[in-house]
Amino acid sequence: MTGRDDNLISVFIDEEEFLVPPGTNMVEAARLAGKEIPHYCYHPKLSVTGNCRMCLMELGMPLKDHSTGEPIIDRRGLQKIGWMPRPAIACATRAFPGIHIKTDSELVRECRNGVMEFLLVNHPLDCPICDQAGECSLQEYAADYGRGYSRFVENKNVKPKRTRLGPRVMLDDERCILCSRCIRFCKEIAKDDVLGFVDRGSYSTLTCFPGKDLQNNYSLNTVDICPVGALTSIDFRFKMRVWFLKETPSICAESSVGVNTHIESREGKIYRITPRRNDEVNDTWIPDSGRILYKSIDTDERLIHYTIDGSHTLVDGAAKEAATLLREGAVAVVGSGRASVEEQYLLGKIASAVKAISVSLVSRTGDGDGLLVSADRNPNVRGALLTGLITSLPHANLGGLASAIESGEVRTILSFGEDLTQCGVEKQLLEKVNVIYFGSHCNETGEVAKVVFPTLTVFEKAGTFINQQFRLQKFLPAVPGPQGVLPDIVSLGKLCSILDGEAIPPTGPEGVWAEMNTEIPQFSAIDFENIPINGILIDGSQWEHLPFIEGMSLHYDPDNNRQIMAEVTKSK
Amino acid sequence: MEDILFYIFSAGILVSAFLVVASRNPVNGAMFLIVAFVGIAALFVLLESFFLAVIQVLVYAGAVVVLFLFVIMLLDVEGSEKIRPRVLSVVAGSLAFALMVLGVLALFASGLGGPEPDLPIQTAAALSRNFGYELFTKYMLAFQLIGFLLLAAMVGVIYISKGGQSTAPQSVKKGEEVAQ
Amino acid sequence: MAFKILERKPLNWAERTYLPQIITGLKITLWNLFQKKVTLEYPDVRPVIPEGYRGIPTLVKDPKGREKCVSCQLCEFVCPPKAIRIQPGEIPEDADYAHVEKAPKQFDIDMLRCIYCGFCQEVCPEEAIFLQNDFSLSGYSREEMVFPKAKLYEMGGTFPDQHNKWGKKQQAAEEAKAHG
Amino acid sequence: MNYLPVLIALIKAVLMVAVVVVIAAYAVLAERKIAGWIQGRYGPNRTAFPVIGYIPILGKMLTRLGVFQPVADGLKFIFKEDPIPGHVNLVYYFLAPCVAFIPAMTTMAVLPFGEMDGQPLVLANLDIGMLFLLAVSSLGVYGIILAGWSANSKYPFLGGIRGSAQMISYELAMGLSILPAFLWANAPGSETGMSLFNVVQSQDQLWMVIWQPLSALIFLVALFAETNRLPFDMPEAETELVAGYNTEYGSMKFGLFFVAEYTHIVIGSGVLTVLFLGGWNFFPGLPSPWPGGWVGGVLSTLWFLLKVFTVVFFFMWIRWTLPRFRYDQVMRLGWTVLLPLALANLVLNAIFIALFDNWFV
Repeated sequence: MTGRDDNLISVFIDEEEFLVPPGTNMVEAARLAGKEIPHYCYHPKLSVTGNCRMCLMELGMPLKDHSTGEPIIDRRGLQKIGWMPRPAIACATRAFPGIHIKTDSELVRECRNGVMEFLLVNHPLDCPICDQAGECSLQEYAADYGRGYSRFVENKNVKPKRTRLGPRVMLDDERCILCSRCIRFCKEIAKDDVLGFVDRGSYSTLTCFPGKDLQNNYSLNTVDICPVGALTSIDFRFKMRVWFLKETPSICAESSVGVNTHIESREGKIYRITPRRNDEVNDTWIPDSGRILYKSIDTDERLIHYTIDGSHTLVDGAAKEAATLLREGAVAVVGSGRASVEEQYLLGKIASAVKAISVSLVSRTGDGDGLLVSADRNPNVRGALLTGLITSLPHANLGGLASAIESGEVRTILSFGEDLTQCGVEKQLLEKVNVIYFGSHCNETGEVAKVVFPTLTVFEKAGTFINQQFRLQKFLPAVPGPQGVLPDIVSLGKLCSILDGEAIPPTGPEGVWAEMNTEIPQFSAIDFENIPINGILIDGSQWEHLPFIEGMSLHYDPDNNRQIMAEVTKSK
Repeated sequence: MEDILFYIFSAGILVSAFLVVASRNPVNGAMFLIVAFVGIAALFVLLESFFLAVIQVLVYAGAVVVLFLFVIMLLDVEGSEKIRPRVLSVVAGSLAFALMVLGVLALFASGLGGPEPDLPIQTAAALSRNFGYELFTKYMLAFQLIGFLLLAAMVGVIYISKGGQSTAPQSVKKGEEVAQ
Repeated sequence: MAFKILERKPLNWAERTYLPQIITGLKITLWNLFQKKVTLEYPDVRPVIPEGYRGIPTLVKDPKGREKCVSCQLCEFVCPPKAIRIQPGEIPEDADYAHVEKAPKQFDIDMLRCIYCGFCQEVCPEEAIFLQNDFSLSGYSREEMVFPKAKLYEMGGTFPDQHNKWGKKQQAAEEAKAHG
Repeated sequence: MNYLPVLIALIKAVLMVAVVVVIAAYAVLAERKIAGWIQGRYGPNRTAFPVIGYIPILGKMLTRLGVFQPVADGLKFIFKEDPIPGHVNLVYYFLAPCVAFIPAMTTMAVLPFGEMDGQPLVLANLDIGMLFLLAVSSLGVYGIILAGWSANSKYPFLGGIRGSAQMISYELAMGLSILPAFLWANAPGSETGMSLFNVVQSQDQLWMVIWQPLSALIFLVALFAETNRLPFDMPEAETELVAGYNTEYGSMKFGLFFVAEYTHIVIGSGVLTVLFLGGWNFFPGLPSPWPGGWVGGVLSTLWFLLKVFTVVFFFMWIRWTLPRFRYDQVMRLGWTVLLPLALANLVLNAIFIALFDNWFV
């Protein structure tokens, strides 16, 4: 065999040879080979317990003569395989050279049929009312390996149907198949060991330890990993069947971790947010706090009209008015760490076109939990650095701006999505100057603003964020924004083209990227369409001296990261 | 009474005949042609020549102009509207008109074209019988000549409409070659 | 595949005139002229609805008056013209049928969209939606033709429940409590 | 000048037009009823007239027969909205229905419908009546052509083109097919000429259809084509051309076309009856039993009408039996079958008469 990587070993899955890294879990090896080994308790990011017995397979290994150590050759001239007399579980088997497995033999099917039958003995026929229906492993494998009718004539076990494990998680005990994924998750990932089984046999029950609640910020991940409908989200419970939901890849804007998500929506309404697996960022997890961010988009506080002095207008009118104000000079620009890279770039272009006196960014900080919520709650501070909008890290307080207004140095303020009254600029002060406000929701800055541009939220527009690892990740629009509100790139682009005198403003991120390709060296080879789903690492070594406030989190170690950045630089 | 009717019909014929030539829209021309034909039929009625009148309507108004209309509709009307009188056709038309006037004058001069004495009043049935009898005996030669003239005209039309040269078998052959 | 070219039988002289065939046809139509008419004079006379007829879809209740629908939304999913709209809701824990947990908060069928395909009846795991005999609906506005839950239940009425699934479930739960 | 004869002629004309239009209207009803019965339906049976419809048995029966339907249809034609498409040639668009309607009505002037004391019951007993009839009815094609052309839309246009081609084609065969009949009617010494009345009188012993079946057949087929009835309804052809030449017409303008079509059928049936079915003569070989005076006139007229209605029924019967010909089939039938056949028929008859004349008489 040619081209064999020394690091890979060969395994034989259903008599076909595949190369996998040594020690690969056989469920994963089979997945790489395009074969599915059904499983309930196994989860790629959790420890292996092997208690569901669904992943049984036949295991064999090439035979050697015990005395001489010579391989035993059969009549065909191949090494003889010694098949184990009993099936083994795939999840607890690791790849070693020459391992043979059968994933679809008669014995294996019988085993799975048996396991399914036992699992279904006490499982209620709840599918019509079960939220898991449609994404339920039990449903799926019952279709593959179930017998279609029940031989169980006794009464099914009756267990409590509505147990609140915590503020966000509801347990339906009847449906639980005791896979223990949730227990392992709490113990190993969330480090909040509150779940466990009590009682024996058919009476085994999942429960919280006495006096404890499943209330950590990651509790809803147990709902995601539950293979059946035992754990359900109280928020999503009975809201919508999952087969109606359209999944749109997006990025969580909660913090600079940049958790990969799926926005699940139906007909323009978001019903839930689920994690999207990205082994470089968030594995398969997402904090509970990030799941509820979408709730703010459909409120009465949304700005839906382009206004000048409070009267409605169209985007072109607003852009013209804003350009007139900006051309008067003495402009201060307040950008946002929540804006996408494209918007920050366009904002930077506007700032340089009007020769802004100051460009600032508002920082948001909180406590990092060391997992998926970092201390920097702005998802895209590094984007602002890369696009050249700012050169130093942002501050929470815009005291400098306040004094500049007072001294009359600044006559016009362009705020992109930031409520200046929240960061040290009093409303009375703002009334002295012309404020141009881009924002998605009403606030005091919007109230005093002369020109208001309504903007879209991250769920409604396309764009990119750069997370703490300098990883460029893109998000796509999941739902349409309010009627008549154009994407932020369009309104910024229109303003920008008036100030620059350029004829055609960009209509989407692709247009901005075409420009950034030439303007920003780190972006030179990137095309918005082709940004990989797992993101792409950007060379951020230029800023590594800056005192970023993020600490350790799931895949991020500030010290380690500098080394990675150095490698990225070298490889370019 | 008859005189008044005669002048009315004559004026109608002249006006509509002029409009046949002057109309830019060929359909209008054809319609005025019908009016002219019907007017002529009316003149025949005034002369108590009912048979001719009816034949005039039946053949000319009922069949010939229908064919004209048929052709006009199949042609590109927009295109034909652009046709302007050419010098040749004007000259030829004037010549033909002059010839016709000359012929009529000659007829009158020779005395042959003068008013015939009134025919004895006969029943119309006998009239049409006489009409046929005369046509197929006394005027047989003229009748045959007109027939040949029409035949020649028809052959000429077929020749012109075929484009003068291309005949069907050749074009079939061409098609075969292309197919191969 | 072997195939055989069948020569069409040449027509004889009489057949080529088509007249015998025309006469045969005339005989048939004349015979039909005096046959009993098959038209049903609709609004006065109603057709007999056969077993398994697919009329308007309605929701039904079980003999105890419980709404059978648990809003699994399979009918909404399967409905080809997307005529069904369901908003699911939770049955409060202190309700009589709390063990069913889920019931439609809103259940609308747009009868103008419905194509009476019967998929909803076929797909329903709870046997809660049935197509009834009614086939003609009318209203004065589009909004009126979107039938809400109450109206669907009113039209559907009560159906016998052969499985009594939820009843058994409630019974089992009570027995389990008794065992304690 | 004495105006009285003019006035009487006018009253007669109006009366006849009214009668024929009513017959045409009921022909429409008959068409719908016959179509229904042949297809196993009832046909129109709902329209009730306020007072008459409530008479216990009679009213119900009349309603079931659809007797009031033509009234409703007529009212509908009058009161319906009359849309005029935006891009029609307005002059011809308005002219076409009139041009279709007037010749249809004019032809009836020379059609004798009865006999009283040896005198014809007819508006104008022309000696060349048959020629007049052919001449005027040949003008009817302009209605179709103009309607098709002025509508400025493809289906009417195709209908108009097809209709005109078809009518020209069959006019020849029609004209030739009636000549043998006149040849025989004009026995040596008789003064029949082209008079329709005389043709009927010459059939008092033997109907022409028995003596000249081929002529009768050709005439019948050509009549179907000339009236655009179903095996030949090229101009309308609703399965292919929407509604053919009158696609763009609505309301009373369409009504005029409609009435014209059925008037053509009625008049055409009358001509067929006069030429080949012995007019008001009783039965072949039997002397007409009509007494003298107006009683005889009425009876002969009724007998004539009975024959006409039978032919009209035959028209409808054929319509709901035969499918439509294809356009090229229509043309081929006209030019390569009917025309040579009619010519041969004429020539053979002429030779036969010549021989008969010279050698036996």
